[in-house]
Amino acid sequence: MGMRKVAVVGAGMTKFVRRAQETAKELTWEAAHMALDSCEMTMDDIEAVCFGTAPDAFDGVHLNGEYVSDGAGAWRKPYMRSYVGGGTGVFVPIQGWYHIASGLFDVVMVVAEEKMSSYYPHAQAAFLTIFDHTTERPLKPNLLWIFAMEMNRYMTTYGLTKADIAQVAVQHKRNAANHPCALLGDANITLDDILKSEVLAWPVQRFDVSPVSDGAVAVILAAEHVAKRITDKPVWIEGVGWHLDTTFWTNRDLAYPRYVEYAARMAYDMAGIKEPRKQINIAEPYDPFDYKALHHLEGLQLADRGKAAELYSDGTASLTGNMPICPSGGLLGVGNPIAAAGLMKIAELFWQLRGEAGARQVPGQPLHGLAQAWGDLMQVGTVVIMGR
Amino acid sequence: MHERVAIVGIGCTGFRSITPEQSYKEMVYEAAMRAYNDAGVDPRRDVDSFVTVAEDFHEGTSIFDEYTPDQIGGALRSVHTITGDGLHGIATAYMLIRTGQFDVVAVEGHSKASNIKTLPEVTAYAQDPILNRPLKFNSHFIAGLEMNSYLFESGSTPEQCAAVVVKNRFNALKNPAAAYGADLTIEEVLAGPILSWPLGQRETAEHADGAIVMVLAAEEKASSLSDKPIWILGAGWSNDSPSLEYRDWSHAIYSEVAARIAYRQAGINNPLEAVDIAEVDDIYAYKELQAIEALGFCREGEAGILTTEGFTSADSGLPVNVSGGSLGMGNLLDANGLARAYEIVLQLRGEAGLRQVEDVNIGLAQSWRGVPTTSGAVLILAN
Amino acid sequence: MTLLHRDPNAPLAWLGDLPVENRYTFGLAGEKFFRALKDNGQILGTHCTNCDITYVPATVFCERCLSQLDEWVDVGTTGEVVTFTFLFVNLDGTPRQEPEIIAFVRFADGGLIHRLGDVEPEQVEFGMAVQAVFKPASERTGSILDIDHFKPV
Amino acid sequence: MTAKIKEFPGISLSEQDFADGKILFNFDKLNGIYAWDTGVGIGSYLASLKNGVILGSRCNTCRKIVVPPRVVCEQCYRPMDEYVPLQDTGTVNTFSLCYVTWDVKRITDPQIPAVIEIDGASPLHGIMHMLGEVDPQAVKIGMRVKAVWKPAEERQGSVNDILYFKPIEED
Repeated sequence: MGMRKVAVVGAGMTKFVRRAQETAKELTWEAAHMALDSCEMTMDDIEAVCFGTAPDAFDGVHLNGEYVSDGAGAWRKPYMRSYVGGGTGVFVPIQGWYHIASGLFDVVMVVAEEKMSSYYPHAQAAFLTIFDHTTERPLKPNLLWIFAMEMNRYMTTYGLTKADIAQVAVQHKRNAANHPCALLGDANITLDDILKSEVLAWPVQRFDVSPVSDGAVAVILAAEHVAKRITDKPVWIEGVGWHLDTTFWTNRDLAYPRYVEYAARMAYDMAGIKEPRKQINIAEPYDPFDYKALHHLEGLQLADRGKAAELYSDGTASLTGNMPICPSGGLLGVGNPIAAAGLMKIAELFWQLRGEAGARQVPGQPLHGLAQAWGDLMQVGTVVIMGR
Repeated sequence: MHERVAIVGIGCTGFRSITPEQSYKEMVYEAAMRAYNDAGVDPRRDVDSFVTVAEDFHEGTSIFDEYTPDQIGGALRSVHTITGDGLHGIATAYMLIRTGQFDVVAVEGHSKASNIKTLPEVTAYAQDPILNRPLKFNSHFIAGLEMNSYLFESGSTPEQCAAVVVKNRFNALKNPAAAYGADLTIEEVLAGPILSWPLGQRETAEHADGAIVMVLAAEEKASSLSDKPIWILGAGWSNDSPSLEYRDWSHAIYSEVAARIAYRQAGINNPLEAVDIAEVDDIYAYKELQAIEALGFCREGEAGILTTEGFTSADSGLPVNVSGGSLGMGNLLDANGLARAYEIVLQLRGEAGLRQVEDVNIGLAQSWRGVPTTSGAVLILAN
Repeated sequence: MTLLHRDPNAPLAWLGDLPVENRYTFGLAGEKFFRALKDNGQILGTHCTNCDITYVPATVFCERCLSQLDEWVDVGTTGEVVTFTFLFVNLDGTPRQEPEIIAFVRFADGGLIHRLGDVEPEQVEFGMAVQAVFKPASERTGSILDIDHFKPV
Repeated sequence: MTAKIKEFPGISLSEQDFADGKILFNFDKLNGIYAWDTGVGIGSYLASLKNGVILGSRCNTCRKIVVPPRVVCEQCYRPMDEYVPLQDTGTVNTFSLCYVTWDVKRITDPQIPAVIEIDGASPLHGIMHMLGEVDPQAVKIGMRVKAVWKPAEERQGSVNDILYFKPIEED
């Protein structure tokens, strides 16, 4: 028997905001409710629920998956929460995919939520606790350290300049100006604005980084026979991949994300994609920092090592280019409520592939899109390929 | 798609109240080595995907999934973490294999409860931060409220709950891996300190450290890897209302829903007739009675009577928690369900030693995630 | 299992903490529910017409059908003890001599978890009617603690 | 669908809204204290640091020396063969000049975290630590550095027994 086909049939999301008034449950519900409405379904149609959120420290509740479950519609339903750090947002649709592909369920709600502002006084401090408690935390590290060190290694290895990398922030933030949920969209931002922003942890400057935010996103997945009944425009999940590298991040090469490559190869194999650079029409690589988008495009085999910046300088990555990158505006522009930000990329591909992305719609009726997220100690790659 | 999936390898280490000689990674490595050896697989070559179950605050680390791959042979492989009980982990592996994309999947869960110096306060951080936490109640109050409601509605008695403790801790004496075996009387159990009346301390499982790893495989692989593959007939899991304000206080509805799903997959209409042995959640003694009823083995109010009549004893009609359960083996936090399933696998293989039950063909494992959750899972296995 | 041995001088454990401090907004429903509690001594619920359920405390969504709820109702301040317990341990696990008397008090299809007061443990019964005892208005902050306890009617 | 949807939910607050009491909120703080068992590998690593030695371990199958030491090789899943005392010198693999502390306080003199490939370990195998006694602008990838230890009597068996790494002159 062949594999069961799984489609995305509905999507919803909240605005990404710096501090939401809604509780974590309410944000989750808002996204879930909108996703149901978008495909005219009710909770009676939903057979199981998958939920993604990154660390419990943000929402500030132990066993957070259990606490938020009612907002996600888990009442008297099979429900599980998965996490792979920052990779969670693109993992949770994979979790939904295997629920349906297993043959156990036909319709699954997939929700991702993060309320980073609940961590007080500043969300960034929560990241201290992702480091090894015995060998690293005593040094009082912060999250910027590892990004800055990885960026430095990447730049130095391939001889890239800050200006090469800052193009990413410019383009994503400009794209986000057309996203109604975006926190940091800016149609007029310039390279100079990025390069002159405050230095946080050299080489990382303020505008190289996505903002911490609150938000939730939901999508509804359905098996083929249900999807075709619900909509004439299902968007299929054609390939999924995920890989988690060793925890010992100081024992591997930081210049290249091999775990992203492995995850991508897994997804391409499943999707039957032989020539990703030709076949992927839209890419939503994970971009919590501008250099990360480049790093990931290389891991995804969409650019040669050290050459991803050229996709931006030669126009390939622009909204009207051959392979628009982060038409949503990405994390740099829309915002970065960790798990929700990843699932936002899936929602974006859903809207783009259906031709429903409004002012952000890329031309040329794209056939295949790719979303990717990354996380943990520079360790995990999660990839989903979607197509019409 | 792979329709049929089997457990082909199991390994564990523990279970003791403290394990100071090993880090959590080393403890997991030991369990994983045993499981891979049992299955005859090399994780670097033969295992296609890895599932772990963990919770941040139990580990003292945020996004703890970071720390899971190396000790299970999963570095640079497809690994992910479920914040659920071990049975959720098995259900996940079951789904992964059924997609047809994976032939062999490993599942890991562990407890280093002894390392958490402020466990009651960590547990309380799972309460609703606005409605409940300001009251500053120890989370055992939730079990106290639930037990009292269950006794009132079902007509069960504190003595019947104490009989669960007597049975399970006695069973644990025959389980070399169990930390809390004892030969007690109902009076001795009831004479202990009260935690949250009517719940007594001796009706509450002590914590233990330990790790469990299992290897699952698709049918074609399972038959070549193992002489005694243990087949998954059904896997169900469910939540109920998470809030203390809207939930049902006397019934484990999440277990009823989870059981319904699992029985449907397994084609079981009469559980008492079909199931030969059960391992159910007994973090608190009354939960075993509640579970036996939710699983449809008897009607509401009968589980206590069946227990005192010996019907759930090791050598009787429906042996329940022959391993000793959590009361006898210790509360293993997120690994509790794996411990329940572990015993069912041993029994179905005929490898349970002194406590081996005769003529077992179908076994059931059930778990609950503890207070304040309404999350339960059910797994049905057959040899 | 391992070829390496533990250095006999190795420290047994590494001691540390998980620094987590949070600020929780009360949200869309909590804002209204706790303002009413604080300002008017009212307990509010919301009604789901689809499921015919009245949630107390009020919520903006029905957990069963995920409908938006905007029909608010005042459910009074007298409820019924659904279940109760006497808690003999403190938050940190240490024993306490005098128990907390805790009950789930039903209002409509929901209710509140709270302390019972002005009552002896042996007087508490299932189904007993109890009434919210509010703190003086000047001491209320918008918190579940604005109700000091529930007492028998 | 975004083209059709006009209004997305999500209410944005400012810090002022909290200060002014425009909304209700509360605080809580976890009392989460842990005593993590160090076990074999990390226990021995810490004991070794107390003696002024950075300890690694060797996998004969992968012909690789890693740091910190662990009982199992994550590449081949064979038990590690033996401990290897490493040098307390190394090479800067990468670094940052960080003007923000872990709890988000601005500082004028940057902290200089680095990944330092430790001499004696396999290439690309290092640890995270701090650099010190160096002009921040002079730090380079590839720079040679040496550990500056706390005095022996002050060491506790901790990564902080090394104060930082400082540049060394070599021929």
